[in-house]
Amino acid sequence: GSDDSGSSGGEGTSDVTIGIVELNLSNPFFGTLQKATEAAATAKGWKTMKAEAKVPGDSATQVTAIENMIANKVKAIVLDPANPTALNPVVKKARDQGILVITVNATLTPIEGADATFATDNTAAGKLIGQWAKASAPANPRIAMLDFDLSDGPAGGRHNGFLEGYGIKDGDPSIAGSALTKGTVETGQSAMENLLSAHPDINVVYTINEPVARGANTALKNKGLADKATVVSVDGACSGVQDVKDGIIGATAMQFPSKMGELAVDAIGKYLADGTKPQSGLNDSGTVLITDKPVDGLESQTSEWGLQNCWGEK
Amino acid sequence: MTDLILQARGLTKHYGHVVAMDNCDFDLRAGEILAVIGDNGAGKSTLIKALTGAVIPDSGEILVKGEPVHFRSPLDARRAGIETVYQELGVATALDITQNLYLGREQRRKGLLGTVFRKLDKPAMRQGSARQMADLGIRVQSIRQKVDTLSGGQRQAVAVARVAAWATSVVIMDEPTAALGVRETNQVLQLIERVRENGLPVVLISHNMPNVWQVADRIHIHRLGRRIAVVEPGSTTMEEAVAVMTGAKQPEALA
Amino acid sequence: MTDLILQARGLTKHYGHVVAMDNCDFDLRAGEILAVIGDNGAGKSTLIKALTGAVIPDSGEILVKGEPVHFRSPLDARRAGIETVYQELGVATALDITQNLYLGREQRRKGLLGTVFRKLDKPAMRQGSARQMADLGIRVQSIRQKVDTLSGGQRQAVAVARVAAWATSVVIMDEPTAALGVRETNQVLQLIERVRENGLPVVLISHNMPNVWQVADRIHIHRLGRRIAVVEPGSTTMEEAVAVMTGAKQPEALA
Amino acid sequence: MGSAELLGREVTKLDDAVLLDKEDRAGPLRAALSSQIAGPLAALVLAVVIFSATTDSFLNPGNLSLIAQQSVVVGTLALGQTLVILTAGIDLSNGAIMVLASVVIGNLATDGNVLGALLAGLAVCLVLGLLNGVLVAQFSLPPFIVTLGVLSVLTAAARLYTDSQSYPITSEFLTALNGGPAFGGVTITYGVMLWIGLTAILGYALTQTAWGVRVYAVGDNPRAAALTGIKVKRVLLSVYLTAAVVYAFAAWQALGRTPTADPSGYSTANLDSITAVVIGGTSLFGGRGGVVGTLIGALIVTVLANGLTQAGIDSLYQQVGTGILVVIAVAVDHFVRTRQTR
Amino acid sequence: MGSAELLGREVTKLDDAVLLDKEDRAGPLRAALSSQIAGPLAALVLAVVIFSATTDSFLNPGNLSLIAQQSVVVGTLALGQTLVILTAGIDLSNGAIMVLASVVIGNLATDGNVLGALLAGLAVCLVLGLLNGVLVAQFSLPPFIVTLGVLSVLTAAARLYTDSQSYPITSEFLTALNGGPAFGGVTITYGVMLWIGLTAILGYALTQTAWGVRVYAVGDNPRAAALTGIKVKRVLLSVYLTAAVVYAFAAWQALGRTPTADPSGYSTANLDSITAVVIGGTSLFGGRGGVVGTLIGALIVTVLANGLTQAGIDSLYQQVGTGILVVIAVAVDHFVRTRQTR
Ligand SMILES: Nc1ncnc2c1ncn2[C@@H]1O[C@H](COP(=O)(O)OP(=O)(O)OP(=O)(O)O)[C@@H](O)[C@H]1O
Ligand SMILES: Nc1ncnc2c1ncn2[C@@H]1O[C@H](COP(=O)(O)OP(=O)(O)OP(=O)(O)O)[C@@H](O)[C@H]1O
Ligand SMILES: [Mg+2]
Ligand SMILES: [Mg+2]
Repeated sequence: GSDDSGSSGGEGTSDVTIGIVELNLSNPFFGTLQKATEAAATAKGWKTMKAEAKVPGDSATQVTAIENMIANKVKAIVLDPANPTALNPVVKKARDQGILVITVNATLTPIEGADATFATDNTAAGKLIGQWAKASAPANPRIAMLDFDLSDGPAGGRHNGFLEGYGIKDGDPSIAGSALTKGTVETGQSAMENLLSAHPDINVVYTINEPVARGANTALKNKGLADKATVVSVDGACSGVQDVKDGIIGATAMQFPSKMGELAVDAIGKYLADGTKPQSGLNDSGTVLITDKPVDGLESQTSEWGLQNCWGEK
Repeated sequence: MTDLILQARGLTKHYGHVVAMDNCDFDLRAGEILAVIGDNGAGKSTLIKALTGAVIPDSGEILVKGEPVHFRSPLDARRAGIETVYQELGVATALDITQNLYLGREQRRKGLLGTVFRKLDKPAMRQGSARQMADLGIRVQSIRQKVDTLSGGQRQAVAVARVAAWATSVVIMDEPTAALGVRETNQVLQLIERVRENGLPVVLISHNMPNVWQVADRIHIHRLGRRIAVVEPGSTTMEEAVAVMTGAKQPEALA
Repeated sequence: MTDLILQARGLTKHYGHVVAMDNCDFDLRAGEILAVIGDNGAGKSTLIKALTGAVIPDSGEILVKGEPVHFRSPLDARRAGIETVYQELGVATALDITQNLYLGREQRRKGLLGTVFRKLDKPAMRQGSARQMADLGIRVQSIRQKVDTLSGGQRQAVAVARVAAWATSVVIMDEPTAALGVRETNQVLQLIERVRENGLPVVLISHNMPNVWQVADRIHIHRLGRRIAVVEPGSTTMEEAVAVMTGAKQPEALA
Repeated sequence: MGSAELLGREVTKLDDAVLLDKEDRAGPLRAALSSQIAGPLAALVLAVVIFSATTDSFLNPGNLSLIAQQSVVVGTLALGQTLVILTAGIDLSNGAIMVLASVVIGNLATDGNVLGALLAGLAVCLVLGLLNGVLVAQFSLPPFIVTLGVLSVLTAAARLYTDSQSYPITSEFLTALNGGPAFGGVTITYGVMLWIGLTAILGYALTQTAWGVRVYAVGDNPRAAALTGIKVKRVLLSVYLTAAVVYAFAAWQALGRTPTADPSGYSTANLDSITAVVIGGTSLFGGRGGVVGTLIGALIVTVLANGLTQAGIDSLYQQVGTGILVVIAVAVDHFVRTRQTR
Repeated sequence: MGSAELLGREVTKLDDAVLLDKEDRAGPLRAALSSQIAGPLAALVLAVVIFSATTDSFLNPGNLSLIAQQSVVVGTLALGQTLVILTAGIDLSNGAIMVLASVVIGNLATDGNVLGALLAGLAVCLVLGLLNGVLVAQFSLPPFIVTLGVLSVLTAAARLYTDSQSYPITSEFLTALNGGPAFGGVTITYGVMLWIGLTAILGYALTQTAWGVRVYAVGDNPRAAALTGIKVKRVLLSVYLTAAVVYAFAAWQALGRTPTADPSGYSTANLDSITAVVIGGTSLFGGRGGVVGTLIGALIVTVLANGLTQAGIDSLYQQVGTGILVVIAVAVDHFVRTRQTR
């Protein structure tokens, strides 16, 4: 809509700068989200200021980054909050100065703290793979939970969602054991190895994300148990979908980081052009179950479809 | 027996298979200057450390004025009135001369500043330490020099000055003049005599025989981890004592 | 002039506002034992450090056999054949006696083990160091003791033994006998004379005047950061020299 | 030969300085400047000059006051860290102690008794400081491992305590440190004042009291300190406890900065505080340094982050830039310091 | 008084030990055992005994071989870390160096030239080791800050290089270290053998060569070492370069363990490796310790994680347990060591 600012050199929005505040970029998910946002903004001829939390939960760095962006007079901020409440005051400060703040991926509490939110429902994602696992699990399930720091919002959501979808609670006897990973291949592998040493009968593995799933698979393979256990995960990165295709992962819940960023930038564009604020509250960017072994009553897509719609490097 | 201020009986200290003290005895009388002489590695410093709580002996007992004591740290000995210059000096090289001299006994300002705010009286301490260093005949270019910038002799003087400044009951000095010049050494010997005149006994470890014969009342000869003889400078010559100390002569030969 | 092995002209060193060397000269002749005497803090050690690359002087020049040199580190001096015992000893206390004695000059095994695998010849080095310590008359209970468990004298002996073992051109010793006993001190003095007999000049810093007069050929008197006189023990008495050294007498008075 | 002769007659060219040396004449401020903090200060000034020259937005009062505000939490932690490092220790648990204290405060404050909550937070810090102190002082265990172990325990404990939830802080009292007098767009927050005040108090304690001298002595050479009769263990314990009190203030600061008590926040604050201390010129080997340098060090770290953001550098390149600039900062410090002692 | 008299006649009760002291008689193995590594070994044995008693699955050959496999990456890093710490340094960048090397290898190996890729990884490590070494040795900057800066730069660099993606490793050669002879369910991987081999080589270099003596001398007291004519800077540089070579082996180990080159992996490997070194009895102040202790230290760290999982402890409580047990491990080490020197 606001294309008068393009190459035609109109002064209107050619020197627009927006801020992009992400979570720690060591996770490719957030990297993808940041890049999609930036690409969309650049396409509109805007400049960007970018910052990231150093580690999960690092809201202090985000607060500092937003303060710096306010000082630098950005027009809007796309924020992936590390904590639902810690950023409220600084976001308010930004909005008071007329800066449009849109949260992506996660939400503030209350959600009205931001002008709009484009996010993924991680609980729903967990629930999908929980239901799928329940439906395709063997008779006497032995579950391993490979978690990530549960104080992290998405991690907690996925964990709880999985249990809900599976129809059990924390402490259920069918859970053989749980271990904390750092969301990486290597920590996933070590955690799985240790659990397998104690419980060689594990046959369902919940993983916080696809790198952990890959590590878990290596551990299973090393023990010759890869065929006996079903691994489920969340993310929908291309490498993860490929793993679904290769049978390493049974099912994964795909999310759409690029979409969130693009939607956010569109909303900013509209606001800058004519002052229309986006619809406040949660705009779900969607979750899709990817599996090549669909189960009844659960909508899913194949890995073929997944490979066409996935994010990250193919 | 009350004239024995500091005694030790049967002190033993092993480090692994190294024997540093081997059933060692020690006696210090009131008001005397007792010299301790012995070969390098004979165990003199270990004895001093054991007497002052810096080393815990494996066995044996230590008595102060006839009462058994169990020093667990140098502070315990200091509380019993024993002041010591250790051979390794025990100075904090990152601190300056004044801070070292007053370490553990800092002076505070008069009045509120001192009692409530616990502010140090730096000018007074600086004056005091300049005076103490001067009393030892030691020239330093700034009383604020950190000890690790001092010359060997200046550094030793800091350790000696500290003890001189705080002595109350027994003074022990482990080779206090090793790094000192001629004049400064005489100054320290005079200091030792002054301390005795004030009624405090002094233990002086030294390898400098003329110095020892100059000031000592009695001489404790140490060899292979134990006391093998006690002699008096008046009745024994330096040569005889050195012969015993180095093992060239048996202690019995001394009469 | 080739008979001057080591010379310095106009050396100066300031530390902030502390003057450690003040336009200082120095001359060492071939085959002589040169003693350097001076008050504590006079700047003797600083001079030695400047001569051996351990301190970089602010100005002035150093000549070895008439050639100007610029030592940037002790290693440079060592390469020029100058071996030094520093007053602060320069021993690595976490290493044992043998490791210290051979530090920087380790012996390797014969054959493949030594050339390819670069394996140290520990037994040989251990024997060598036991012999060197013994030559100095120093008794240690185990040649494997770490230096920080040694007595003060033993530690000093390690530093002296090292130099004795490796001397090739000039030997410099900064108070090598300060912590040593009577017998051990004599042993070191004999060592110094042996070195001279082998044709190497020796610089000896000492506060022990009898020792100095016993072995020195010439005596460099240091005061307030500079050389104020050079005397010979034959023609000057200890008392005169000490008077000049402490400032009680003007150097001109010496004739 | 009495003192008169020494200080008078004998004292010629070389010695005009025993009592009234140059430092005295130049005044204590100048002395301090010239010695300890000149290095960090030079690095800070350099960083400010560079960012002022390369960006439009860096050098304005609002941004500068912002930098001070952004420094307070890690800056306050770094003050406690300085004490520990001066004793040749290291505290990897300080961030975790602060976080646990802040979630305890956040939890208890939900009942409305904010003062009680704040005191409970202080108690948490003291207990944990005592734990660190006893393990380090009494059992002579290496501080690195002790505090690493405590860090691990506390990180989990904070999550267990909060069930991994964070508490929004609504109490005005608890977030009071974020307020303060404003002049135009510039707010000097009470938190910044508190930080400077703590620096002054600790600086005073370290340089003007006997306790401070002992802290330096213990850090420099614990064996020598023990020989002079200093109670090394007690000094160590006092340091860990004092640091704990400072961490309690840091927890309060944190609640002001981000009005949320979050069990997963500030997980890199320990390393950040150590960085501030080291850039501030305090030696990790103990016995050398001070809190004023640390204050400057913390500002340097914030200036780098702020300046790189103002310059519009990409976040990954920011990380590259921070790494390089931190090394340059200590290099400047080192250069200035060795020039002085030459 | 010649040596004969000293070693012979004079040498009575106290001196029967100058050359043939007890250590000699007991043999070098026993000597080593009794001195350096007794502490860590006691802690390891204690941990193994406890977990064997409290869980069914811990003490079986398969699990024990697993523990060895799980230790190799951090264990290999810790060997390099030991060298650095022996010189009173610290290397916070070792994990990042390894990660960058492994992603470079992973990227280049996609072309199929695995040997070339491996050599490129080695080159990466050497360049970075050189960088650390020059900054520490030549510019005398504090290793903590230097390696923290390098860590920051490399973490970002690895992500920029890979675009935050990880590379699956398919080359059999690159993952070869994960293979090895199997006996029943027990595999002794080549990686474990390499780890032990590296420990042996470095142990030899540290204790049997002149270089090793100099490393200890420099770490103990660089000033004294310089006075004895040791080229302190060159020794430091050689240590950082040797460590870099070891990190390259760690990168290869990592590719074998998890056949994926992941730019965001191993982010705590630096602290883990330091923990292993310190638990292994090496002093952070330099000059004391050795690589055999480090090997045991790395095993202890793995045993704790493995055993706590076997015991079915909840993940957060595992973190609590690890913290406590790590402190207990150094306490045991400390206790055993002080008993010896008493
Ligand atoms: N911590 C220790 N470990 C092992 N051996 C030790 C330790 N401390 C001292 N020794 C040994 O004990 C013996 C006695 O040492 P001590 O320092 O008491 O000797 P000394 O008589 O003071 O010698 P000096 O005149 O050289 O100072 C020496 O052989 C020394 O090596
Ligand atoms: N790094 C330094 N910083 C400041 N002053 C120093 C430094 N090194 C030496 N000095 C000062 O320089 C002067 C000369 O010291 P030096 O060690 O050379 O004396 P010395 O003649 O060897 O004395 P001694 O006989 O006591 O060993 C002393 O006043 C000393 O305090
Ligand atoms: Mg002694
Ligand atoms: Mg000297």
